[in-house]
Amino acid sequence: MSVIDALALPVLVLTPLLVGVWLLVADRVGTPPRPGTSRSLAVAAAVLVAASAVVVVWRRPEIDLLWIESLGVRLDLGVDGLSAPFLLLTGLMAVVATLVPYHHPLSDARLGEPGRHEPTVALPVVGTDVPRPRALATYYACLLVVVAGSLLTFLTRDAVVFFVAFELVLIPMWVLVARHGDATSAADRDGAALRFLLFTATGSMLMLVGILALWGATGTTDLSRWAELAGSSLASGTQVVVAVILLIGLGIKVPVWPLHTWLPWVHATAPTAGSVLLAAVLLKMGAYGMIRLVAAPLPEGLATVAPVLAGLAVTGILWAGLACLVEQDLKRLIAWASIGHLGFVVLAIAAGSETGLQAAIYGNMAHGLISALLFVLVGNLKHQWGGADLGSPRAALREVSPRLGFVLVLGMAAAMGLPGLAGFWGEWGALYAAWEPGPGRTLWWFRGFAIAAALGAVLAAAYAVRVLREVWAGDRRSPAIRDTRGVELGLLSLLGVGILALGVYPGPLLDLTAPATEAIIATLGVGR
Amino acid sequence: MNDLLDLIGWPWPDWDLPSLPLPDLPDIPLPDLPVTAAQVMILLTATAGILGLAVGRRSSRPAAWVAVLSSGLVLLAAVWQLYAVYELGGQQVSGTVGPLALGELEAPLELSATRLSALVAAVVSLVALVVQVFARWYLWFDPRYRQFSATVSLFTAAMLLVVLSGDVLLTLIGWEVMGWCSFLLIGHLSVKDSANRAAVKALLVTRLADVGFVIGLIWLAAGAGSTSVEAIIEHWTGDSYAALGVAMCLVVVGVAGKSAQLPFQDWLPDAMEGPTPASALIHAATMVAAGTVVLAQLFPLLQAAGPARLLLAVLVSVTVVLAALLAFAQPDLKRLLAWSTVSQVGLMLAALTVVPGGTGPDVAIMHLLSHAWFKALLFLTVGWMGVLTGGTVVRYVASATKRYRSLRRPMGLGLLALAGVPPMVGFVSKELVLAQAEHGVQDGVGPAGTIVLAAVGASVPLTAAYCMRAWLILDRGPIQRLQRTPRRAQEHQIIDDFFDEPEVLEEAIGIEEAESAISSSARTAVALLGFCSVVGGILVFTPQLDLHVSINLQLLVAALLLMALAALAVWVVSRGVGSRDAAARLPIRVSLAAERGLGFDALYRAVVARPVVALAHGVQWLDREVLDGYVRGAGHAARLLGGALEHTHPRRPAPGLVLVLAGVLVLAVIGVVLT
Amino acid sequence: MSPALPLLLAAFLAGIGTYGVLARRHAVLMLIGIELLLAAAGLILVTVGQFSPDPHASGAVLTLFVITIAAAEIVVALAVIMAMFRTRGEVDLTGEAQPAAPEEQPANSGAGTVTR
Amino acid sequence: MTLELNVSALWPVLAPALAALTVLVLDVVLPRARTAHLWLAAAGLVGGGVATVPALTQGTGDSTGAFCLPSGHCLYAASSLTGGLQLLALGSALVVLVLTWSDWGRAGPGDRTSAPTTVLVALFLAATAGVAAVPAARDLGTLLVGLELATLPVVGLVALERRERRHAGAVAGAVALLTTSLVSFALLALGAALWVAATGSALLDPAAAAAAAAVPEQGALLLLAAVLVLAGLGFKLSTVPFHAWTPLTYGTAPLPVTTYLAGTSKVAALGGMIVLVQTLAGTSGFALLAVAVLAALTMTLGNAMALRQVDLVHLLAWSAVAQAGWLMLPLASLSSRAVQAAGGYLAVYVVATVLAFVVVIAVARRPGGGATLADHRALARRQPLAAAALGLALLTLAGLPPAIVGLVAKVVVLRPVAADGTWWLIIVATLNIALGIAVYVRWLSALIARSGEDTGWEREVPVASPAAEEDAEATTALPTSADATEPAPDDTAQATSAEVGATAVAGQSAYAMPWTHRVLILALSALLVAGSIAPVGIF
Repeated sequence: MSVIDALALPVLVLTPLLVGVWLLVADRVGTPPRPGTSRSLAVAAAVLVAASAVVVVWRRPEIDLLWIESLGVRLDLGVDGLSAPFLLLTGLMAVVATLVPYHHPLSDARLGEPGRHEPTVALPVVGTDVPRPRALATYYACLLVVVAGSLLTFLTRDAVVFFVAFELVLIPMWVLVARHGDATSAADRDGAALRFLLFTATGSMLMLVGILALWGATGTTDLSRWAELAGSSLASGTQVVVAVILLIGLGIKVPVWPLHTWLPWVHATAPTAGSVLLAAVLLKMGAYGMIRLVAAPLPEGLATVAPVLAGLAVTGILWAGLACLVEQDLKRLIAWASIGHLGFVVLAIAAGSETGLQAAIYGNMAHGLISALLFVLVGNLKHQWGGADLGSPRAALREVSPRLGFVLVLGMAAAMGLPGLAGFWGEWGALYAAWEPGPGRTLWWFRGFAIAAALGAVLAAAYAVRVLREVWAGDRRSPAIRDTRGVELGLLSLLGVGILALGVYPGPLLDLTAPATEAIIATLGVGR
Repeated sequence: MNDLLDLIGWPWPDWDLPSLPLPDLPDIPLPDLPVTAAQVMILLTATAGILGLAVGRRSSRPAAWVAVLSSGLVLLAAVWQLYAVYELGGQQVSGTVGPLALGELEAPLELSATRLSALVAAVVSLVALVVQVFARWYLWFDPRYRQFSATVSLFTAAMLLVVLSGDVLLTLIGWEVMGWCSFLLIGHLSVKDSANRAAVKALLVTRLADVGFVIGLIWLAAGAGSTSVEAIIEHWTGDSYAALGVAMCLVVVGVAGKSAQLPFQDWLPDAMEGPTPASALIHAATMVAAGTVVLAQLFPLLQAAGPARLLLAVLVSVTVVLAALLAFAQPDLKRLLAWSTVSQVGLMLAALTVVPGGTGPDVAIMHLLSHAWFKALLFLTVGWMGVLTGGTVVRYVASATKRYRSLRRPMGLGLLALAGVPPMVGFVSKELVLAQAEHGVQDGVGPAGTIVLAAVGASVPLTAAYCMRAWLILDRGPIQRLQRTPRRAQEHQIIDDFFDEPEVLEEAIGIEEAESAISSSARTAVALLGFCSVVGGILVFTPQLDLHVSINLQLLVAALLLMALAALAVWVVSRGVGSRDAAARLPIRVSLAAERGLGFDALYRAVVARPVVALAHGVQWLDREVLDGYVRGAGHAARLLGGALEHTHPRRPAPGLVLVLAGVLVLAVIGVVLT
Repeated sequence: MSPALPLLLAAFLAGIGTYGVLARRHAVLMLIGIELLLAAAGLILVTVGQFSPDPHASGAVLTLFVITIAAAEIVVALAVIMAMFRTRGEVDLTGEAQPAAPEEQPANSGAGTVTR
Repeated sequence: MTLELNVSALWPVLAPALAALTVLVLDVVLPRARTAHLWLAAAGLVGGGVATVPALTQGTGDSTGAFCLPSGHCLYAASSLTGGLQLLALGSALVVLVLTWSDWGRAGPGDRTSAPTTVLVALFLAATAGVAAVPAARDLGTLLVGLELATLPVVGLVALERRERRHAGAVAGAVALLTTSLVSFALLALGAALWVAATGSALLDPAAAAAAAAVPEQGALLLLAAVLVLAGLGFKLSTVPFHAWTPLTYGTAPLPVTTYLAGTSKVAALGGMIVLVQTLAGTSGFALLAVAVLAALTMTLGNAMALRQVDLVHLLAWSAVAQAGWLMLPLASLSSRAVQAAGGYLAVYVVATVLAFVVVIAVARRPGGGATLADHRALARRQPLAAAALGLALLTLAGLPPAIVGLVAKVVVLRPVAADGTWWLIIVATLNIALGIAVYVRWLSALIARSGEDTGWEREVPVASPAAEEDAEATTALPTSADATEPAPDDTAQATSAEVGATAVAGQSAYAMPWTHRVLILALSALLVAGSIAPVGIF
């Protein structure tokens, strides 16, 4: 066992990094690997990542190396109840993202032509429109690097390393969107990619400012130390300023209204795997950062700005729900739904009670699974439809492809927070937390927010049934599309089972995260 | 006159219900099983829901087996549970996936089967079984029978969860899942846009009302710091809180939504788009009745919360009368039943608001049970009839019971029970409600009592009226042939095998003797319901319900007289109308308005739907033009700045020098003067 | 004597030098302006060196440094100016040094994309 | 008075200087030699580099001095930081030498003797010696001499553009550089004079500065002196508003010389500033608000301008301006940590910029190549290695992982400012990071773009234009002819990407990147990668 303990953590971090770099290099020098090769390699790496993530969460090994001695920055990796679920989610999503079929970006443009009815091959790795092998190897390399960066973000216990890892995912994600994104309009693609990069980069730079401030105040970059101090070394005024800066920076990533405008763009253009990783992992980094960098080290600051934060979150919930009622692009619609769900998460964090934190983490996991499911599904539909526009007439899924239809029903039910599916616990917990907020919160503001959020849940039901009515029900049978099968079907059922399991049996996950949240709330008193 | 009174011994004394002792049950020792009946019931139905989807892609037979067998087992479990609760003296608690680590909040998530909930659970599972059996016949040719039966199982599981829940979180779960399943069931024929619309409407209306329900329950739970019903009741009845009234009002709003009371009532008649078995399940035993169950569980809180009780009383009283009136004017028999459901559910809820101190919600539960029986009976029969006649509009169903003899008995029984004619179960439960209302008024439960008494009193003749109307239409004679040509007699075959596939529609059209038009199993199921609605009244004499109600005989006689008069009036009016439809005498405007449910649908659209969509468009515009405008603006600003500088920055040596010296000057000022 | 007078002179020289640098378009005249500035610097150095007790006589030494460097500069400067005269035929410093860098067409995506 | 001069410490400066002398002598002895000069220069640079090792290895705080006065104050003191800067200067100079090897080594069109080579190499070495001298200067005299030594020869290098077409422009650029440098030298001299007036000595002595700052009017005088010296140095660092010469000169000078200006010269400028700041560090409450304002202005203006450029040399020029702002940023807080930070950032910046220039030169030199964004379109397809290296360099400049070293450098320079609590500066800086990303991403997206509109460009390989064929033949015929090695941005600026792609493909078979360039690219990227994996010893 000890060998495994010693190996698990390095394997977890290094596998995706090394394989990714190897793919990049092999792509540049000499004859690049064939698509099949790089794909299987990437999948193998992802499976290894998932496995070692499980081992790491189970055995809780640790690594502590000195990285930059002049700054006292340590490469201090470890798992606690807070980061464990995020690690598991990332491992799962690595597998999903590498396995999900690659749709050639150019084919979307071609399928977009009106009046094509014949279904297309879901996985064009053979035939004439094969992307250049080089590009495909780069694609998988980028996926793996994104995974590595997010794993490092969740694993590290040092603020600077956290920041570096946080940044590490930007460029590969940008390449994914700019190079492999929906090619129907090059201008849109580049615009979306640039939008993503600039928005998130600005956000993380603001986060850097906050980190520097905390660093200066505490004299260390050790996150666990920050949590112990719980802001005792900062004046409350400073706490507020730093908390605001950090929250703006992280809020761009989450995203919190009104900093959300980049998300629908990027999702609308990103390739399926990119959307999956973006929604299921990258956005989580923002929420995770809010807990790690704000809730734990700056309780007072958070308590002061909590009403504003919660207000923005609720505005985002309603805003996104309303936008979903009239959005015409299915992929953008799913992105909007993500904004709504993360609004619940942020509301729960702002509530600042133990229930709130539990609900926030649970909501993160649930949203990860649900959005991954929906994006895999919609990616397939978009590829077969040749566009994700809801306006143009489509065949009713229930008639022509029952399996896809069933998955859509499941996903939409989960998206509206139906009990028995994953989404419920997070949303209900957020409502409860907002109704009974933690210390230092103005009670009736938060109760108002709770009511507004409940109305937002109604909007969620409204857009869920809207989508079902436009895509799933109806009597049209043309243009016929092929039902899902093979790998994709496996992925969809895996995610579906996960959603169902999280919804029916929430105990284990809650127990996993309970100690960490308890500790965070327990240190509240230390600040004074 | 007086001697006449003396003769009949006026005034009669109140008559207390005798409670006849149960024949002492065979004393089976309770084995301590690892699972309780409650757990078994919910698990079975839920797994049946999932399994039903999985099995049998080719034929729907395995799915049927799964559905029917599981329902049968569940019924057995329910009976066993009745016995177990009786033995254990009132309550049996069992756990589920809880307790959850939700921080400050305790969430034990326990099931608790009490005397009443076990009873309701038994009836629910009975109706579910009947519906499953019937649906097997009704949806014989439906390629989506699997999905349907699975959804029904899931729906039953949700209802059982609500009934047996001892934890508001579990209640909420069952509540919402039921809503979603109803969406799927109503929209089962998803190629029909009207069905989709009805489904969406049902889901959204109830979901909107659920905001109140959710917030109310959260409020209650937050007060107690726990989601267990016991803890909540203990905490809130500890001493009087002002918040309790508001919280219970919110809960009542949610209940009104699910139970289709004013102002949410309009989703229910549209929901008739769903297949008849679904209607029988949703509108007889389960979803619309769930509100009654929940309020019965929270009964002490309702008693303690005056405002909530008043609100509930007003809502349901108006609903009871209004719905009864509308039911009378419906041109479609199924919609008539729908409106009558609204009215009857209102009656149950009314029974909760006028309970004198010290007694429980048993009367309401009793009415729930009886309504479950006779309404399920009526729906299934109407569905059966619809298959035979090709529709449930008055024009089709006229004199149906004459043409199809075997429809006569179930239909008659159902209508009698609905009208509350002795000795039907409907009569018993309705009289109990009436008596309790009167009792409550004397006991001084406040203004609510009077309103409710008036409404219930008014509902009695109205119910009788629309039942009479329906019966007259159905039983019109002499037979006039419709334009269909009758089939010859040798095509007439007996269906008795549950498994082979009869050509029901083709065979049945024009068959005068409808014996063969339905599979025997379905017919047995219907007959079972009929039996229940005849003899179900006996239940009130068992200790299973303890009713401290004493019947005021004058009131009883008055009610019976009113019923008779109403029926007579309808009969008189209907004479001379070709279709014997009394409602045909109504002015066309009235009947149209009634058919449209007084235009509540338009109201919903005008007040909720349109503003929301307009708001949504506004949001989309704001997001695109304003919020994102800032982003684009930033981009352009940077580029413009660059452009401006590009044009100004010197390309010659000399101006560069000017810049240098000016810079020095500025620096000197900053450096020397400012510091 | 007081350091005021030489310092005033230095200030005066510096002023003229600045004027020369700013106002003259002819390269040689600008050079003279710069020389005046340097002279001012030297004068200050000498004056300060006179009035401050410094073991290393920094003022004087630095003055020598400055003069030497100035000489070297002038050599290079004149050479370059001659080259300029050869290529251009005049030594006007306000002349266009080179055409403006080609500017980018505004890209269509609202965010800076590459010109095609 | 006696100066105890200890030559061993001086070698980093002496080696290139001696090499320069030897070159001149050698030219007298055998006039025909050319490559000999280059080898001599290389030897001088390498020797100087080796000589920095003792200074590098010594611990922080202590320093080896030369020209030490009896009072113990040395006019030349090499701390470990100084050693690092000198090594940086010499190394980058070596890279420039390699870049320009073939160019200087060949006979010009007209000349029979080796004169031009001699002159160029001598100037080059002299300038390098000056650059190496500045960071170690501990008195005004050494500072002034070192700076001018580092500046004036470069003017010559710029002016001595040997290709007729670019001669005129080069002279104009030289004039711009010259005039600015003259003026700022005058300012420097004035500043020195005022310094002496304030402190009473020409030594850059923290104690004396502190003493002077204590007295109000002397303090004001000292501050004015400091500002003037700052201005004098700011020109060399090309900070706003002393930057006007930068785009002119960069745009017109030969590319290797531009590389020298963008890389090596910066060492001198920052070295001078570090000296100044270290001297003023002792003076309490003496915050140089001026530096802060300069830094903020510089990075903002530089980025905003760079956002517009399509000529890559101009883009790099403006990015150099912006980076100058980053270099000055930590100096806004007077502390030893700040100085270390600036030094570390300089190291990262120089390596990245030189790498970028190397790739730009390599691309510009291939037939049909140029130095505009259009020429770099789809470079990732045509020259994966060069593109990857360039991408790494740009990411380092932008401060984005996977080039972690750039990001850490930005963190390091922001840290002292944050410690001081000048938040406005922090905010401006962070917003500038985003702006800078926008700048470099334009280039990056050109690198990874599909060259055709939607079809992969490889479909166009068979149909390469005949012009390209000829070009290829020409290059095969005389690979180092003036045409082939000439970067001609103005020609190819209008060339559409497709043509460029096609010609480049056609050329790829014929024209192979010289091995020296490959080596340089690999070495520099290896430095960046190593720094990214373990940024040890940089900061």
